[in-house]
Amino acid sequence: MQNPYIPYPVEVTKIITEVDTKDIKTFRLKFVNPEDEEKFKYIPGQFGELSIYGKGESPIGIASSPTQRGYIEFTVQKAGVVTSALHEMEEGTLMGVRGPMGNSWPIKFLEGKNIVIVGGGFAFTTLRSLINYMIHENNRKRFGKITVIYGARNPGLLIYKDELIEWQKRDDLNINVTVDKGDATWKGREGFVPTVCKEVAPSAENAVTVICGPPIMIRFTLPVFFDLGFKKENIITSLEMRMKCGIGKCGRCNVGSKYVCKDGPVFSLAELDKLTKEY
Amino acid sequence: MAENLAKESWEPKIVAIVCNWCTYAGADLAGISRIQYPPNVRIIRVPCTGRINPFYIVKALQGGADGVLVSGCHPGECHYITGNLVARRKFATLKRFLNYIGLEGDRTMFTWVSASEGDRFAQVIRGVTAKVKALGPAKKMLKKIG
Amino acid sequence: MEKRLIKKDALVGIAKKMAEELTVWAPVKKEDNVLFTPLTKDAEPFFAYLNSKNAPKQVFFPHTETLMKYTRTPKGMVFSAEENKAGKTVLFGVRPCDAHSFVLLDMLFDQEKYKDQYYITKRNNTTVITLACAEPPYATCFCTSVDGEPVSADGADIVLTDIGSEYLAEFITPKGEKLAKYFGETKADAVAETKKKEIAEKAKKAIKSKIPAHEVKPILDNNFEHPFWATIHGKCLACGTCTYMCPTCHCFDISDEAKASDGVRIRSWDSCMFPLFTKETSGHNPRISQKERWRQRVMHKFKYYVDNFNAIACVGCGRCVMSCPVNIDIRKIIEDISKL
Amino acid sequence: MENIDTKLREVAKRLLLEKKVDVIIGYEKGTLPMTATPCFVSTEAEADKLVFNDLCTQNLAKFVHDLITNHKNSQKRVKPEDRKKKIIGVVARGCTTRSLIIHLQERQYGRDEVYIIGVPCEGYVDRKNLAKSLQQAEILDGTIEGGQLKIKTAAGDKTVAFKDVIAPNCVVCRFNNPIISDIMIGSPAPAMNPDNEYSKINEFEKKSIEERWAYFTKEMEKCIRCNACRQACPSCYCPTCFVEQSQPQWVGIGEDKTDTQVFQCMRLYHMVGRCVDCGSCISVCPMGVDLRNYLKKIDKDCVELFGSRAGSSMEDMPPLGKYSEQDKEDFIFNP
Repeated sequence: MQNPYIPYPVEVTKIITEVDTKDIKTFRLKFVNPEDEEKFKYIPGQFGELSIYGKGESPIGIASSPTQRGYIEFTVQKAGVVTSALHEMEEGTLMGVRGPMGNSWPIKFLEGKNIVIVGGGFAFTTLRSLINYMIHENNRKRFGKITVIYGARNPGLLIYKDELIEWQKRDDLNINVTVDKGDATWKGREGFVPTVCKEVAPSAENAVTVICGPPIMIRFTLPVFFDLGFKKENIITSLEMRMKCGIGKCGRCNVGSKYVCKDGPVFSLAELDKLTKEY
Repeated sequence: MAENLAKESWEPKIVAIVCNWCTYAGADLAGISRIQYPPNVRIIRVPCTGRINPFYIVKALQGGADGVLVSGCHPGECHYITGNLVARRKFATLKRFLNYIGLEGDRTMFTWVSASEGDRFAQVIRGVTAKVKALGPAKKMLKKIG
Repeated sequence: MEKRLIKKDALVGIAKKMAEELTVWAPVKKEDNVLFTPLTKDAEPFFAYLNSKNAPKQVFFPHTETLMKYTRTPKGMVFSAEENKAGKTVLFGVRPCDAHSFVLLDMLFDQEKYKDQYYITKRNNTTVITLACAEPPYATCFCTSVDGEPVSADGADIVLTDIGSEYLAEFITPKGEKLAKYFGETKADAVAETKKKEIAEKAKKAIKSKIPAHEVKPILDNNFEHPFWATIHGKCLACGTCTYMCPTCHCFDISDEAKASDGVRIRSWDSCMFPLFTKETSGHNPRISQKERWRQRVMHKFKYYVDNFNAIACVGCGRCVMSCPVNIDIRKIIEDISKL
Repeated sequence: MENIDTKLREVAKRLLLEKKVDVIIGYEKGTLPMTATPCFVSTEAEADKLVFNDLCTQNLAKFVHDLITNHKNSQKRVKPEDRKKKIIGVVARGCTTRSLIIHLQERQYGRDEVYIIGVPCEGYVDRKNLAKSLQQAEILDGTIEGGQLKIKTAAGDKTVAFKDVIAPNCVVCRFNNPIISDIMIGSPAPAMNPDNEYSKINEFEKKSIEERWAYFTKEMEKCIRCNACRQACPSCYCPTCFVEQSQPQWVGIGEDKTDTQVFQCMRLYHMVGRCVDCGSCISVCPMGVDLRNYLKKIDKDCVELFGSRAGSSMEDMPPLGKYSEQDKEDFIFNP
């Protein structure tokens, strides 16, 4: 049986600098042993522990979709010891990845429903995974209308810019990209995410909201969706906590009796209400 | 036999933490004047001996240094007026303390070398290298990994 | 079940005999402390002890353990999994409370989905020999309040009970029976068994310290925000003594250590009492003060573990009570909670 | 020791009533027999639990620093004009006042933020010493009267003389009466006997270097890195200890013996000119590591080299924060 503490060896095959400030990069990783890709079978919303030998591990949400074969992607902001080391890496370097961990976006639950995706800033990564999964030709008809509302502080901080353009060309996706404050070249929408949500006003009829972003954004966006008639069971979000083992043993990421790494990170608001407010 | 050979070919690693204004310049002068001295030192330049956290010294010993040399401006000649005078108190207590816990006193050395003393710098390095060589490899606080 | 009688002074000899062939952890007197240590030629097992200072959990879950090794190559680091080698080991003379702790730790480390190989391998290779408490060692012992008993076979492969003139050795599991050859040939009779039962009953009654451990669960369920939590932690030093001494505390940290071209990934004990335990890179800390950390410690033992595994994560050994430098007494805390 | 509990409680009540202090840090009876433990008193009713006797071990200055720091942090987001001052009362014996002096000299808080209730001290019972003299038998009950500890243990009743179980740091204490105080309770305690305070250190210095190293490694091997010594020490108040820094990581967090040695070595060295020999770190150590052998050496060096005793007066600033041109430099290497 696979030892859950041992990472799969991977090679960094591509590094994309996502934002103008250069502190968010996407890393494309290829499994050194092709059979590991089968073992690392994931669902959007799950995360992996990126492992840099000599530095440590860091839990990061998986940004690619399982429909993208041959590699996995992680979008990482430079912050601590591991992520800083990661940002200094070059293409071709060997590192490790452990996972996939956690539950995932509730795909079965989302099927047959209209989906509203709300993302803010850098937290858009696992939502991107979900979007790419849903719009894949094999999957698209399993889901209803898809509305995406994505905001960043300024145009330079939007991630996955090329993909956003591609998505906008599609007619089976309603994409709303907004920035808090535009610049000279910005032709798109301006305004905070909650305001844009109010303008877009997706119907609560047979709909589920998947929301992920900074706490302040979530706090102001939730009332909008409550007003639109969304029930707590139909608002789904993802939590963050300090983690080490990722498999519910090391004992630090629990919220009440639930471990964010094992029982989470994805919870519906209804579930969160039952947990203690310690996150 | 093989052990003896290994012992003879052993060369100590010495970390020299020196101040920018005096000893580092002194080392430079020794170089420019082509004065020979043993190649066992790895020099780390700091702004002033007053900037040296005693931790650097202990950490060097843990990390595999056989000896640590600290050198700065002569008292009264500090670029920052009193940096080395304050540092002197730290070194006096540290040296006594390390000796007390059982680390050989000759593994941690403190001295002053001015910018004009290229000669003295080479002499210090010779002296320190000889002393550390006499003590043999440092094993006491050496961290092994794996 | 095989049962034998052994002479009282034979115990040290048995442990030493085993130590010739196996790794034997036993209580050893070291200066003022009695510690569980692997027996060597010059270490004398000390069975006249009350309880060991350190919890024997370290046999399965050591303070520091290598998870894997790695080396540098031109393309970066490559790792090699640390071999999980654990030879045949005997844990000789643990108290029933500590043996009970192994059952609790099993629930966490040996789950269906994620198995902790490091723990499990050592656990499987170790035979646990319990030395039952014919007389409760301390006035602070409260095992009977947390599903334990001073004479109990919980978590043990062999149970030794002092029945006055001799020890009664009961071989509980097949793993224990394999070691029967070390225990002489004298079969135990019914008299010995009756005697043991009497002693067990007496010992159980002798445990005077009681806490309402089961009663507090419904109270903890509903009082996460109770002002009571602000009253315990004032004098807490935020040291990790209670958690490091605790036989059931199992939180750990994973870190890398590298030097030149080699490195290791280790896991080492961590403690929910340490401020950095939950501090995130962003600086946000969900458990911002000692108040939240104490709540976590109490909740984890008396609520979360019950929720997840239907067992209280406390064995009543009293180590935290006796070791706390500022005398924060978990017995009193539970008592107070029950009155909320 | 005279019983000053009644007087202490009276004073505490008055101070709280007159709002001269917001909280008083003192000692109360512990839940285990023959123990006293720190407590916080903020109402008059609570003042009745205050005690001060030979069982009070911890240096309370640690809590003064903690409370003031926490309070200041909580005031950070308050408008300057709305900020409240909190005055901490503390029951302080000699060594506690020394620690308070160190805090004040290191500008951790103002003199007006702490109200010192001075108490005389004749030393406290060393729990580990006591346990040893009772052959580790568990203490079930006991009293202290006239220099005798009458103790009921699991192995029968025993009487132990206080002078036999007094903490070694108390025996040689020079400052058993408060150095600074706002109010004194009780009459000054008779002087202890500091004449031979360094005799053990002198002996240890005479040992060979290998013997000294062997002792150091043996003691440090006991350490389980629970950090109790650091946490109990009033002089250890860095917001982030070097042990916890991750960029760079100074000390490994595992049980590697050199990491423990480096940790202890640097923590002990950090006490140069700052250790008041209160014995808190030693009393809290669950494994009984002999830290005093090293802390006393540091103290001795400070006296020898700089003529300074940590926290012995408000005027004598910490020795490593200043210098003298006449400082000895016989340790300087001259080839």
